[in-house]
Amino acid sequence: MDTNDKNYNLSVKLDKIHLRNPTMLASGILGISQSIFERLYLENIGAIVTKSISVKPMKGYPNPTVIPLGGGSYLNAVGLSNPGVDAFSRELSNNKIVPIFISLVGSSEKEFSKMVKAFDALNILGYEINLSCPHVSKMGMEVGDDPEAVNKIVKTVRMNTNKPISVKVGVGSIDVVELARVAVDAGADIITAINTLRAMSIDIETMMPILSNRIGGLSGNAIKPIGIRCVYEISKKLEVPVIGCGGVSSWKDVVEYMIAGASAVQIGSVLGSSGPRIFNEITTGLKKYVEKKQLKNIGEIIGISHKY
Amino acid sequence: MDTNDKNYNLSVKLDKIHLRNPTMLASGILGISQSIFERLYLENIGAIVTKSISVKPMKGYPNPTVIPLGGGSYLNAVGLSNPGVDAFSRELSNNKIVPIFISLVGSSEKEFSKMVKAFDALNILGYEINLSCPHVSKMGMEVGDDPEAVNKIVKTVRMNTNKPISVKVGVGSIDVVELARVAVDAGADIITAINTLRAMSIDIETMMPILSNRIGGLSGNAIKPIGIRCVYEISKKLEVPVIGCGGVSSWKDVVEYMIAGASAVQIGSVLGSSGPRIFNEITTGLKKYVEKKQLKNIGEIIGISHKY
Amino acid sequence: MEFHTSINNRRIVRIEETVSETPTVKTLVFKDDLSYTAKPGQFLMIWIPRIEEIPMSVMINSKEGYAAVTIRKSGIGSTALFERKKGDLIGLRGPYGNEFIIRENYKKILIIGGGTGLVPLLRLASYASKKKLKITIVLGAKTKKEVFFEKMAKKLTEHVDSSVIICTDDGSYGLKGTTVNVMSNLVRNNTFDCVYTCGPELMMRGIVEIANKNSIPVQASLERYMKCGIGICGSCCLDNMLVCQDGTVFNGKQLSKILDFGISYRDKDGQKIRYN
Amino acid sequence: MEFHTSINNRRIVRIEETVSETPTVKTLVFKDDLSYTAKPGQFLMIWIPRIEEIPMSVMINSKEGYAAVTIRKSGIGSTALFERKKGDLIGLRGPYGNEFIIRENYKKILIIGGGTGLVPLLRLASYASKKKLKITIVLGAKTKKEVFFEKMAKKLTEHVDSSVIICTDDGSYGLKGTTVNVMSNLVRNNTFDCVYTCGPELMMRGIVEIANKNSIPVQASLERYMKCGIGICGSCCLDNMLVCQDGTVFNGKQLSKILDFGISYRDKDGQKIRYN
Ligand SMILES: Cc1cc2nc3c(=O)[nH]c(=O)nc-3n(C[C@H](O)[C@H](O)[C@H](O)COP(=O)(O)OP(=O)(O)OC[C@H]3O[C@@H](n4cnc5c(N)ncnc54)[C@H](O)[C@@H]3O)c2cc1C
Ligand SMILES: Cc1cc2nc3c(=O)[nH]c(=O)nc-3n(C[C@H](O)[C@H](O)[C@H](O)COP(=O)(O)OP(=O)(O)OC[C@H]3O[C@@H](n4cnc5c(N)ncnc54)[C@H](O)[C@@H]3O)c2cc1C
Ligand SMILES: Cc1cc2nc3c(=O)[nH]c(=O)nc-3n(C[C@H](O)[C@H](O)[C@H](O)COP(=O)(O)O)c2cc1C
Ligand SMILES: Cc1cc2nc3c(=O)[nH]c(=O)nc-3n(C[C@H](O)[C@H](O)[C@H](O)COP(=O)(O)O)c2cc1C
Ligand code: FES
Ligand code: FES
Repeated sequence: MDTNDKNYNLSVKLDKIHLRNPTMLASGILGISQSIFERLYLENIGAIVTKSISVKPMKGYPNPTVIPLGGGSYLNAVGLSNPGVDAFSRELSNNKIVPIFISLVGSSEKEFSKMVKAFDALNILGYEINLSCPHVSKMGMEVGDDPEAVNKIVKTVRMNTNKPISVKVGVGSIDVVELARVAVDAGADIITAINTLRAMSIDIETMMPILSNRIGGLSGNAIKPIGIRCVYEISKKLEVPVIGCGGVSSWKDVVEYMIAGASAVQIGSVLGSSGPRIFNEITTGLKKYVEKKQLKNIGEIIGISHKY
Repeated sequence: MDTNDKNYNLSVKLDKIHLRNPTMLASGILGISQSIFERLYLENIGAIVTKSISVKPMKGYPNPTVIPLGGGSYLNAVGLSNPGVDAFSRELSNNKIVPIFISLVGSSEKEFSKMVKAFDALNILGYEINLSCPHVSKMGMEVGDDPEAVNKIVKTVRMNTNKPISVKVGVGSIDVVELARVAVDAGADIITAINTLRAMSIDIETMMPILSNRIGGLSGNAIKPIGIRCVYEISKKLEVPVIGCGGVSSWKDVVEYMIAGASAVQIGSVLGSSGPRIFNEITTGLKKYVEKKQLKNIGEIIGISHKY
Repeated sequence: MEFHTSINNRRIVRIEETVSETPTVKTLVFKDDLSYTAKPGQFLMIWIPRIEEIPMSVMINSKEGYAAVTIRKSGIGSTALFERKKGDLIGLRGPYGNEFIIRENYKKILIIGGGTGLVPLLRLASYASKKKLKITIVLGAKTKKEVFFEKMAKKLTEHVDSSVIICTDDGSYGLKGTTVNVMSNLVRNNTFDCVYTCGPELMMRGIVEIANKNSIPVQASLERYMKCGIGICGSCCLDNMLVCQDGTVFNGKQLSKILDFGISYRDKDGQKIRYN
Repeated sequence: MEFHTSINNRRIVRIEETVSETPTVKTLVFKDDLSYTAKPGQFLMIWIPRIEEIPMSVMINSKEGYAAVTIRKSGIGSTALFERKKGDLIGLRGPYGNEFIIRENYKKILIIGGGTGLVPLLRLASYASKKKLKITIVLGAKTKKEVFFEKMAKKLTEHVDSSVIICTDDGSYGLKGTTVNVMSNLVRNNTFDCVYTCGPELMMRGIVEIANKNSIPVQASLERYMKCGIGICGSCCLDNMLVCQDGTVFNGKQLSKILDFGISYRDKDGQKIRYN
């Protein structure tokens, strides 16, 4: 893929693929429509991660499912609503140019192998396995907290595709570096860190939990320092490209994640205040930073903080 | 202890003791000076938790140790600096009226028993065992992540005192409810949740981690929804009074924690923007809430969200 | 980086008045400054505690600082809201979304709506009447007992050279025929600077087609399934547009490019469903 | 709930100029709007990346938008800062703390300082001279080669009916004796509306005692070990005061109640140590 501006190279390498720039759409954000993906591509996004897809369609939880908490932080318990593997294969069937990772969620090896078989012929970059959704039982984090299950699922996906696999880890009740290590040992090519953190908000007038599921996942500004820490620790301890995620709202945050050790950076909640143009704004900011720091390529800053 | 205003009763029960109101100073905040404790008492605080004290004095890490991150969130890696058990016993030796919990930190049963023996004759309410400091090795969270060590330490403290013991838990790599359960089974009377979360901040100009210890603990507004969730889960699943902590900046946050299940609420980082008068402001706000909701006692709202 | 902290703040309001419009449509009045100043076309996310959160257009209310929502009882959420009584608490955030635009040069406008689609249109009519525009309001329903807001529409336009036309599919009240039929006739004998519409999507599709064919500027406020209301979740997507953030109001030019307009929508799980 | 976001923002600035004041004292000049407008008595937390973060009073600089810090080389942090060169980057947050107050009715003030304690006092002198006050500055040092800021002090006060008095303990320059001795003599023959001081705490204690005895209002800027600089960590506590938040400037009445003033301070671990 070409860069928009030949003077400042923002392209980054992720396993065996290249992205024109390190910005990616985080899973679950605007993530079910090919038309939206094409619009984001015009906004200069580096790559897309789709909503996490399951074998069967899922309606998810009743609303409220997404709550703005103020200060650029959000709480959600969408319940992994998604159109399922069949409808989503049709959705992506005409994809020509958009670099897409499909996020997969499920509770058994069988489910994952079924999905990868259905998706693998599509024009997609690869997969992200969601082992860290903190608010749906028997899926996501409940799988991610069980190293044996992680091992089996990643191996299953590995057996069914040659495309790059990223495993998305979060802050659950197993150490994030350990979980990443299990995933890498099982065949993951990339680690995405982090997902939302289990959290809750209660209204003091009615004295009731706000989310229909009561407990959900915290995203946005609040979690950035935790995401930075996880990326730093994983990239320092393991030999694996890491995609940073959590609380990015400007090009500065992308740079901070890359300095911490991220090869690319996913962006989610901030779309609630900025809209899709944020990708254009961020890549413009990154170009200026690369120029100011006189870098040949933004990749030079990946993990540079490990030196200090 | 009497309430300031007889019409609206803010007093709460914590194990076998009563506090005049549910506000408490969180450990590590202004926590080493008896004169400051007396000032806070005049500001109408319910109780004090001291800085975590170790057997020997600790200088802590070089600065930067405390970083304001903006938006009312903070990152710290103080390194548990404290004057040690001997100097601190002298500090509190003349305490007459201030309701004080001493926070204890250490790495062996021996250390804890030594400290409790030294402190137990002082005029204090009880102890808080810090098993959740996320940035000092062989202390705090590294102990808290090991259920066997937690069990032994809590039992040791229990054997050496009849005063109430709270165990402070955090979001580490063992589930917070499980950790609380181990502590309660070993003899803890109260659970305090939560401590800071492991986090990091990197400067993008110099590309260097800011904290001297690189990794520290996130506190303040960012973590409130996580603290609420932990208090909700612990108080719903265990029969133990819980002290909420994390991101309280107004009376509304105190109410939210109590509705989630907290019997009292600790307050820390907000002092960086409001100063000690925050306790007076918060208790005034609580009184108005109690009046508006026509409660006889604020204790009526503890855990009321569990119904929904 | 800009945070819409105030509109995103959840406010808990007390229902101060309820008005029964038809057996299945009710208006709930509450006090909320941000809703009072909502622009026509904007919506609120209304929280019915422990039951649902649903998008609702902001209804006008005559008292300063007050606003309202007008609900048609249908599924779980709307029925629960419909059943709320005076004194009950509901939560709200917003108003969200863009707005109907009245250009400086507009002198005479046509407003066409049906059912609760009238809600944003009445707010628009109130703005337009303050600007002294000539307003024709077409108010459609299936049958007589489903006609509501007639009095309000007339009151809003009484002091300008305006008119309110009622039509019912079965002719039981006002003209017989659909709003689309009425519009076809109206545009033959009148020049409107703009047509504004909100209501069932198939109706709006008909109206937009006529407007585009007659080169009359047109704006339509659309509905899609919404979770976040603020451009995060993607559930409201319509082609490459987000109805909550890019809309709810789209103009004729945009709509002529949106292939799914009047054709299909996405269900709660994101699957596309064709309108029948 | 109020967030001091801007002063808490860490700014990374380039050192644009260095001035060697004595072999162990250096001034580093940088551009920073918030520091430029700092009030006298306020301080910055200066980050020397990967080495330390230390509190430093804000030194004045003549260029608009610029400020400076003046460091005495002592331990690890201050030595590292002392060794920074033109072009190097340092971080800063603040300015924090309260300020020296000049009351409306003050006409003649006495400023007494030694060493880097002069830093906040020169900012004060600059403010006072703009207000056309009569200023007497007493500038003390152990010996001649430790005298600095003399020229700056004279320049700041040249256009008002003011004077700068130098004293050294060994008499190698200016009057022989301590600033406390000089003050004793001065207050016998002059009436000052207020005395302002900053420097070694034992010196300040002497000055405050004389002022209190002579019923002259007095304000002193104190130093304590600081980690956060914003009232969280408690390391700067002095009796029931937080030097970073309640200070650094305390008045004579406050100081007469602070038992530890001039008596003891707390070390990095929080233990109390007596001044020798
Ligand atoms: C911008 C906007 C403004 C609206 N204004 C009004 C109004 O002023 N008055 C009014 O009566 N209705 C309005 N609606 C429609 C209203 O939101 C839905 O009728 C209502 O949400 C139905 O909820 P339910 O729980 O009763 O339906 P359910 O039983 O849950 O579902 C029935 C159908 O209702 C629709 N629906 C359900 N939930 C939502 C949702 N969160 N968002 C959008 N559609 C949903 C879907 O088509 C669904 O298939 C508006 C919708 C939008 C998007
Ligand atoms: C409000 C305030 C304003 C100050 N202004 C100036 C100034 O303008 N110029 C100047 O040269 N010095 C100033 N100081 C003193 C300066 O901060 C210390 O001399 C410096 O921090 C020493 O750091 P170090 O690493 O060299 O010392 P270390 O080797 O770490 O310790 C030596 C001694 O320095 C002091 N010290 C160390 N760190 C700190 C700290 N974080 N806070 C306070 N004291 C500390 C302690 O007394 C310590 O025992 C000020 C101090 C305060 C509190
Ligand atoms: C509404 C919403 C839905 C999400 N759905 C998913 C999902 O389906 N799969 C997943 O892996 N992560 C999901 N996430 C988590 C995000 O991908 C991301 O990890 C998280 O929001 C942190 O990034 P942010 O702070 O930029 O939003 C979702 C987040 C939000 C806010
Ligand atoms: C500077 C600082 C020092 C702290 N030191 C301790 C400590 O010694 N022991 C402890 O248990 N918690 C310590 N904490 C954690 C707080 O007690 C509290 O759990 C945390 O800050 C969350 O509360 P808050 O958001 O109100 O600050 C410290 C927090 C800060 C900010
Ligand atoms: S409702 Fe979530 S993006 Fe529109
Ligand atoms: S330096 Fe932390 S409270 Fe003053």
